[in-house]
Amino acid sequence: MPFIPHTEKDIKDMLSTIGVAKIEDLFDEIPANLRIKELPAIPEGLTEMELARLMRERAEQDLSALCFIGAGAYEHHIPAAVWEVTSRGEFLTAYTPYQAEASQGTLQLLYEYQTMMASLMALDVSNASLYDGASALAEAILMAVRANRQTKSQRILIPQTVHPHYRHVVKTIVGQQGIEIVEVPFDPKTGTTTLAILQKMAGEAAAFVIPQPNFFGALEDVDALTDWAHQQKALVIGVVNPLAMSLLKAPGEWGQTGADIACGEGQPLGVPLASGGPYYGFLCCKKDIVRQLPGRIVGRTVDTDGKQGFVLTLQAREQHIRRAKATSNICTNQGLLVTASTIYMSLMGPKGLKRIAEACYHAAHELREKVKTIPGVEVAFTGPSFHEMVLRLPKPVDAVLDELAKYRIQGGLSLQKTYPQIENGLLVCATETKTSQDINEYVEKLKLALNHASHASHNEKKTVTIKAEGV
Amino acid sequence: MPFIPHTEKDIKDMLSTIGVAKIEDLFDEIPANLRIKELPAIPEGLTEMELARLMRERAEQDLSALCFIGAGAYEHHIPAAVWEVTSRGEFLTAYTPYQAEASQGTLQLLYEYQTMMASLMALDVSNASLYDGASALAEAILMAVRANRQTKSQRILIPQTVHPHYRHVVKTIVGQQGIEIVEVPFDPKTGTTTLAILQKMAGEAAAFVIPQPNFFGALEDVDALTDWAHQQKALVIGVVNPLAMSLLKAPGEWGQTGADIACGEGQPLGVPLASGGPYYGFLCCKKDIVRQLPGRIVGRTVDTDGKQGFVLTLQAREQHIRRAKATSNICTNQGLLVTASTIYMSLMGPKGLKRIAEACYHAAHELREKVKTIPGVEVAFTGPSFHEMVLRLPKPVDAVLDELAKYRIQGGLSLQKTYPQIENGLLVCATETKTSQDINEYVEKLKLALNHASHASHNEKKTVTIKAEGV
Amino acid sequence: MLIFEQSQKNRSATVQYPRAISQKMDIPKALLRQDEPLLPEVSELEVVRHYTRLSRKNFSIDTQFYPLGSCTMKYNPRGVHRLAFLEGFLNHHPLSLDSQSQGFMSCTYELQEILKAVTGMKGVSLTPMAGAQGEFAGVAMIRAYHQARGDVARDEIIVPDAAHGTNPASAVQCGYKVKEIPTGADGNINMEALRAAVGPQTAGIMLTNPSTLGVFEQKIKEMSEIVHKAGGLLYYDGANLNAILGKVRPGDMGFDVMHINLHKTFATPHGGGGPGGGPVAVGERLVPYLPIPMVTKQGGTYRWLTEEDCPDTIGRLSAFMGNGGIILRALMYARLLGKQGMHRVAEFATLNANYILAKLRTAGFTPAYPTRRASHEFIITLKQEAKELHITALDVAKRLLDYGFHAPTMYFPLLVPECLLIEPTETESKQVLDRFVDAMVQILQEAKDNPDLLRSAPHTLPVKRLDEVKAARELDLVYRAC
Amino acid sequence: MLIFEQSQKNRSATVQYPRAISQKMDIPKALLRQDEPLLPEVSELEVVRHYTRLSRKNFSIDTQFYPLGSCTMKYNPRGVHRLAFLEGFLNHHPLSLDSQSQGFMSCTYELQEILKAVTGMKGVSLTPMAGAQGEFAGVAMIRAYHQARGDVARDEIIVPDAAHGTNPASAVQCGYKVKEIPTGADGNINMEALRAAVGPQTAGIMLTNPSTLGVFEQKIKEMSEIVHKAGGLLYYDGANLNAILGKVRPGDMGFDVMHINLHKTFATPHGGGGPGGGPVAVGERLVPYLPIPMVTKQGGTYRWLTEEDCPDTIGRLSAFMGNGGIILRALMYARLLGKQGMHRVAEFATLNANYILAKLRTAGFTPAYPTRRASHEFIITLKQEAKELHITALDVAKRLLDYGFHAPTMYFPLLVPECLLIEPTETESKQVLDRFVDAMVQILQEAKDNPDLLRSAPHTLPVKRLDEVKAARELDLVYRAC
Ligand SMILES: Cc1ncc(COP(=O)(O)O)c(C=O)c1O
Ligand SMILES: Cc1ncc(COP(=O)(O)O)c(C=O)c1O
Repeated sequence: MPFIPHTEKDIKDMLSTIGVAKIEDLFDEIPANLRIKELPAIPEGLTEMELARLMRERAEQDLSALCFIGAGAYEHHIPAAVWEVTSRGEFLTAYTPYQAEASQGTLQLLYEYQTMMASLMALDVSNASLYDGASALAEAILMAVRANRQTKSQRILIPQTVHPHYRHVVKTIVGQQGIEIVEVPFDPKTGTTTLAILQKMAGEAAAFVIPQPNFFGALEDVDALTDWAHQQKALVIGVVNPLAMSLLKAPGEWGQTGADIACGEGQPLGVPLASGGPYYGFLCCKKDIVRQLPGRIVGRTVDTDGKQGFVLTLQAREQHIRRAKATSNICTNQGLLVTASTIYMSLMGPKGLKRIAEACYHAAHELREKVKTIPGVEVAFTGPSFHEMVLRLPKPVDAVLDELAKYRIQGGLSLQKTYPQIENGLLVCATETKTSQDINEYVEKLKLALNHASHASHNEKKTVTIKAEGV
Repeated sequence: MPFIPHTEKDIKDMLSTIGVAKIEDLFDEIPANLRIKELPAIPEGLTEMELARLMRERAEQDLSALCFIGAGAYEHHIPAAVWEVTSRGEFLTAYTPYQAEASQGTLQLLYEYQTMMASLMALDVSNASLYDGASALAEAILMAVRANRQTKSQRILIPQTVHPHYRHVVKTIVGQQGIEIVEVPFDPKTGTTTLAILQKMAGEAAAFVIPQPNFFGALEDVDALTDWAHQQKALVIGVVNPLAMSLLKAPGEWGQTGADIACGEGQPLGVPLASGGPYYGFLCCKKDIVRQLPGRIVGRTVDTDGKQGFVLTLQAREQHIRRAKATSNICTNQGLLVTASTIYMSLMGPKGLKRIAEACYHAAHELREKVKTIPGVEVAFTGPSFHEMVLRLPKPVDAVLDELAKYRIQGGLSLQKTYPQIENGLLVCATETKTSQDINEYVEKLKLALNHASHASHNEKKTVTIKAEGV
Repeated sequence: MLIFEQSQKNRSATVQYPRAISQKMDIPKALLRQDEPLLPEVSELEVVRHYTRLSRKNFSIDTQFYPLGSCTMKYNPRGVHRLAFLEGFLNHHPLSLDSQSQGFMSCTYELQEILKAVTGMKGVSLTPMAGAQGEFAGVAMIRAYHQARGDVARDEIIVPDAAHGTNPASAVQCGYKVKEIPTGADGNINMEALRAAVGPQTAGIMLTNPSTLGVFEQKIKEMSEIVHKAGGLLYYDGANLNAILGKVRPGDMGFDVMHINLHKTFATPHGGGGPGGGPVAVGERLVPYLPIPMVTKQGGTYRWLTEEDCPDTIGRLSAFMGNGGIILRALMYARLLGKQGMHRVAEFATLNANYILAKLRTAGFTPAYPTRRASHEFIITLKQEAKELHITALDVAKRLLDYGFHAPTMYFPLLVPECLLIEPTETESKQVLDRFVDAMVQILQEAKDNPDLLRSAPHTLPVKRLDEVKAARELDLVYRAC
Repeated sequence: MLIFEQSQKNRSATVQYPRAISQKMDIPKALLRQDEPLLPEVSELEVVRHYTRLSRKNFSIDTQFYPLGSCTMKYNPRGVHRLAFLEGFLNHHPLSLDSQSQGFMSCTYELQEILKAVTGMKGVSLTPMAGAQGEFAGVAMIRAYHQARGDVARDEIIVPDAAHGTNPASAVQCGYKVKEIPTGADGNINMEALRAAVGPQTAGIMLTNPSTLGVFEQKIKEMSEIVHKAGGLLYYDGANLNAILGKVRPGDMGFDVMHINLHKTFATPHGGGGPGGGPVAVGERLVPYLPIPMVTKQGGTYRWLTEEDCPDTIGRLSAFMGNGGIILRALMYARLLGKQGMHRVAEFATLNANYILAKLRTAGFTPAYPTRRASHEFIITLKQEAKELHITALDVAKRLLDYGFHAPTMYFPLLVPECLLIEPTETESKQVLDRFVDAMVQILQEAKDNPDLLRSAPHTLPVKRLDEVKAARELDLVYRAC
């Protein structure tokens, strides 16, 4: 019996202590007509050896040689120490630290994390994590609506330079509460949000979202945007790449008074790509709105001897205390990823983190300069960028990506569906993991792919309509 | 500076405390003409990211799809829990448990290991490990020579069915002390040591070595051999596969009074193939000769409160106390591998271990039956065997192995050099990791390889003579 | 000592840095950061040592029995964790082409199918990242369903008073009002109250069964009829699925939608707070509303279903597809159990809970629902001890830590005074349970002989009892270098 | 509690078993085992929990400062450990064809080359599995050398009294007699004694430099001339190589043969006692005798050198090629350090040692060799404290454990009474060293104020001081179920 330690003798003894004849009797309160006897659709159990073999085969299918996709999930070097320590049973198999005295490891780590993340954002406080960057943005918006004392407006401005999936998630979550979401178009030259465009959006708003770098890898004029938003009485929410904040001006420093809230995806800080998760969302804010901050927060206190210790605090915001009136429904968060990130940030320190950001910048810019030499390939936007950029290809992007896949290269993310206005747009990223050799390889294979790719946009997937066929 | 934490300020402060101006001054007792300034032959330092990439490339070169080599190192399923726990920093980065109070984890584990291994061998005591199976056999022989009170003979009998590398190591080590090593030929029909052959070897001897299973995978008639050896006043040393001892009669039970010493390679018990090491040698013996046992031994005792605790004991046998008169020069042993083995044996228990041995047996016998159907392929020996066997091929073995390598199959070990008397002999192994499908794949590919392999024995390596060219 | 207190200006673990590049960057100065963030400057050894030592201050499944009710702290197989670290999974980008993701997608698809089988539901989406997000998704689907039918007046979700806090919070996050209904003395929901509560305003009800009180709601079929008749849908909070895995299926009980906590029933590690996984499973009616993405299989290849395939979906809940690594782990665990192992989970979880209950009862503890069978967990109330001995459930919980056991869940559900919710799970042995009971018995004796021992507990942990009031009053949430 | 005491008949972790096969086996009954070995029958959770908890009773580099003299307890990079677990290395059979082993062999070859460079030697074999086996190999090569020249009367190896126990033991294992020579008060070998000791019977001498006394033997060139002139060879015990890595090379000092402790200088983990790695490096004369196998490179491919290539080899020392995984780890560490990092090891190890020495000296501790510079380690003697305060080096060592520091090496070298041999290594920070010195100072004060505190130490560990005498007298080496 996998993972069940009971011997026949144990079972007999236990049943007799309970006073029943067989295990089945313990289910006697369940109406018999509801009981099932078997689960025929479930496969036979495997041994760990068999499972390992199966999973190795599957994992191997997904190996590629070089990945140039970014778009919200970034390949970085993760020091082995990060996951070696994070995987220790005491971190891995503990629950949320409700029993503070028996959880000082996790709690102190979270306090350290809060310090690091708040400082990285140049804000006062941080929570202990949300699910991911996209849902963190949704929570940040809900928070802003609750926290904004200057306006009763339920209007939220989100630039289209925010990750399309983030905007989608915001709609799913925030949309349930009747909040109006207004999308702000971008300047087709710079790929950023400009004051000129914003002028047309003026008026009170509960919050304004500023991505930095934005989805296209371009850098927004955060100072101007922040000040403009504050003039509209909006709270400013920065949705940022935390790694980039070692190099770029942090939300708390934007404009005259700084962004009010910062959120984003913690993945770049020590979390592997892992097919998409688990990652974690971070959320920081100014001190005066901390009571609207959702999620766990750790505070430092003392024990009965006056010795320093850590506890979950401000629990009155949370669902297990405040129930229907809580700041959010979140309970389980992404603690283990925060553990990894905290260790990662400790290893890198301020200088290491900045060095990585710089290396990312240079790798991406090397790529940019080199792809530009391919006839027909253009860089879509002018202006400063971080480690990602949009290319315009002379052939249908999906076809080119399929060609690149033949060389085991993941060539970037097609923007055909999300930004049809950018013709044959391809979002490409290079981080510190990419050497000049890798970049040359990319450029060379891209040339070949462009030669081979057909002009017709192929690869049209047959869609299923769920209503008709079921999942 | 990799792994060196000193800041400029630290260095300055430390030098001033010491009272020197620069670090170089600390080497002022070293004659200047001996000092070197640089090491030009050493490559530039790498970052961990660069190293990881390099090592991934190298490791990939050595991947094969299916391995049918045994010959003293066996592929087994190792539960992930084994190395997850073994790799905990507290096991991994501790030293030999000289400070017992600060090493109870390692010490208790070793005590548990000694219990398990002694019991597996049906002997009274075990040490805490030696380097590997081959050197353990050498130590066992030295121990037997010291321990044998019945004869002053310095003669040792070793069957040629003992692993050729083990015999080689014995020669290297034991040979230094003027001990006479006599090799016992094997019966060409059964591939085992028979009484008929031994008759010609009669006479006093210090020790007689019995492999079980032997190098060919064949099972020796351990009872008869043990009793014969005891008649020659020899101590009996079993050199056995510890995993097989869950199924086969253990050394302590051999013959009338049991073998006196058992040793062997611990690798099958939870240690990965790992290109050849680190593995560990185990060594067990009867109680009355424990003071001749080399290596660390842990004993149970009490602390000043009478509470149970564990310490290194019988240290008077060891080099750090007894120096030139020690039972051996061994100091550092293979503790971490023993840690893994202890966890492995705990997970498997007596029934799991036996189940594995049985599965190995059946896999090998399935292979045996199936290869026999290939025209020209013969099983070299009759008689019972465990999970390994010698095949005779109709083509030169080395050529066949090269062909199999094209299918990423490691087809077995060629015996052409070690046992030229077995024409085109190939030693093949199958463990519980091999499914029927794997075995069919092997048979099918072996057929193809036999078709393609040339008749001429190719693959003659150019040897270098060290004297001439240097290493 | 905090990591920051070990920091020394310009200390570094350079072997982890990329090489420095001296080229200039074309980023305007106004966009650049001027100061350094407060990250520690420490060596790799210092980091490893600091966090290794910190980890040792935690209780965890790997080191202690952890009978935390409602949390299902069962063994988290190491093999599963290790295999999730295979490079093909670990270095795989979530936006890779489908053709480059077949390995991961096959796992996703299989887990969808397995969850359909164990829940008796018709459709599954794995994207919710924890139970609460599953609840959100479920209630959002209920809402989408009513809206699609033009049934827009329904603005209430009914929630029993015993429900977990996430239930009402999730309902509110979907724009609903919450109506609480009371539990009877037998632990079942008061049917009269339910009948009174339902009406044209009822969008649905959120339940768990067995409930958070550790007892099986026997009239579940009747309840489902009441709610359905009123036009509402039934949501099943799957946090307690471990109690019935392979024995009863929420779909068969009449539930329309539910979540599953992979980090409970499917043994994925809790990680000191997360990550989790909260897949939603739905009956026929709600299939079109499932959150995206999901995986479908067409002629041997797997493909992501997105908004184009699912025009009525409530949408995305995460940037990618939820907690992919947790999905992998849950699938692996399910494959290890297989059809034979699945129902044993519920059997032995229930056996263990009833065994402790029987022994504690004999030892003089008071079950909150003495007439009821325990499910995979049960509640004892220390109301009497509180009154007579002036000790609280908190005191007992803290004292248990001294005995090397994690405390059960305290003060939840809120309706039972001085309660401890005890959930042993199926992976603990009788011998461990016996030792736990022994400790409880000894603590009860201490409560009589020397109650201060309890009140001032714990005594053997890295810190003594911590001042939570001070923490909330004098907020100290980040370290500031002085 | 022992794992056996948790065992329950027929309990098992079946998910780890292969499937049962009901077919019969053709093994005669007489060859089969009848009883079951005494292995525990426990669940996977019990195993993980038991050994996780046991591990927490250890001190280790990852959790404590571990200034164990002569053992070089430096940081063991986690990256190196993890990369050694790459499947291509881990599942690779040692007897694979050369063509299927190029990855591993390239690492082996590179380490051979790097070790030649740092030792100043001409040939390297990586096969010895620890320092002691390296010593054996080295002395065996010395013997082979003399024998090849027909110089067979040489039957003595000279060893200083300060030498590590493995030195004389190894010499004896090679069939030699051992002649001890004394150390002078300044820590150097007495040159007169050396001159008197050498002669036609001298096969060689075994030395470390810096010696185990922590000081550099300044007249090493003179010594090498004396020994060489007498026809003997010089063996260098590389256990202290950390002190001179990249600063001085044994080959340049006149040594003919040496071993390197990879588990010290090259940061491979000690594993609670092992594994180690003890490569041997030799000068020109001894190259033909190197133990096999070694790797050579011919036109871009690597090949194992065996007895066919090396007819004069002393032979094999292990079944395969020694501790392969340790070779890998050492190579990776060396590659991380690179040419720039290599000599910093010695510099900062030496800086750290001299810093502690200076501070301890100021605090009133007595250096064993007060006139000498410390190398990477140094000795203090508590002779005076023993006499005046009736406390021993052992007491101080045990008391240090209470302060969270591993104790230095005690009572070695044997010639210094009540000594502690302190080796901080280069990977520890000044701040850690300061805390260590503070602890020593406080203990010295305790020795004066309350010596019983030391004598009964440790007080804060899982056990108090253990009775070693009882352990050796009433041997209890295996558990017996009763
Ligand atoms: C009964 C119940 N419902 C819902 C939840 C919420 O699940 P999660 O923490 O995964 O969001 C929990 C978690 O503790 C629970 O116990
Ligand atoms: C000076 C010295 N020589 C030799 C050795 C023996 O090395 P090993 O333990 O690797 O066999 C040691 C190990 O402690 C040592 O310190």
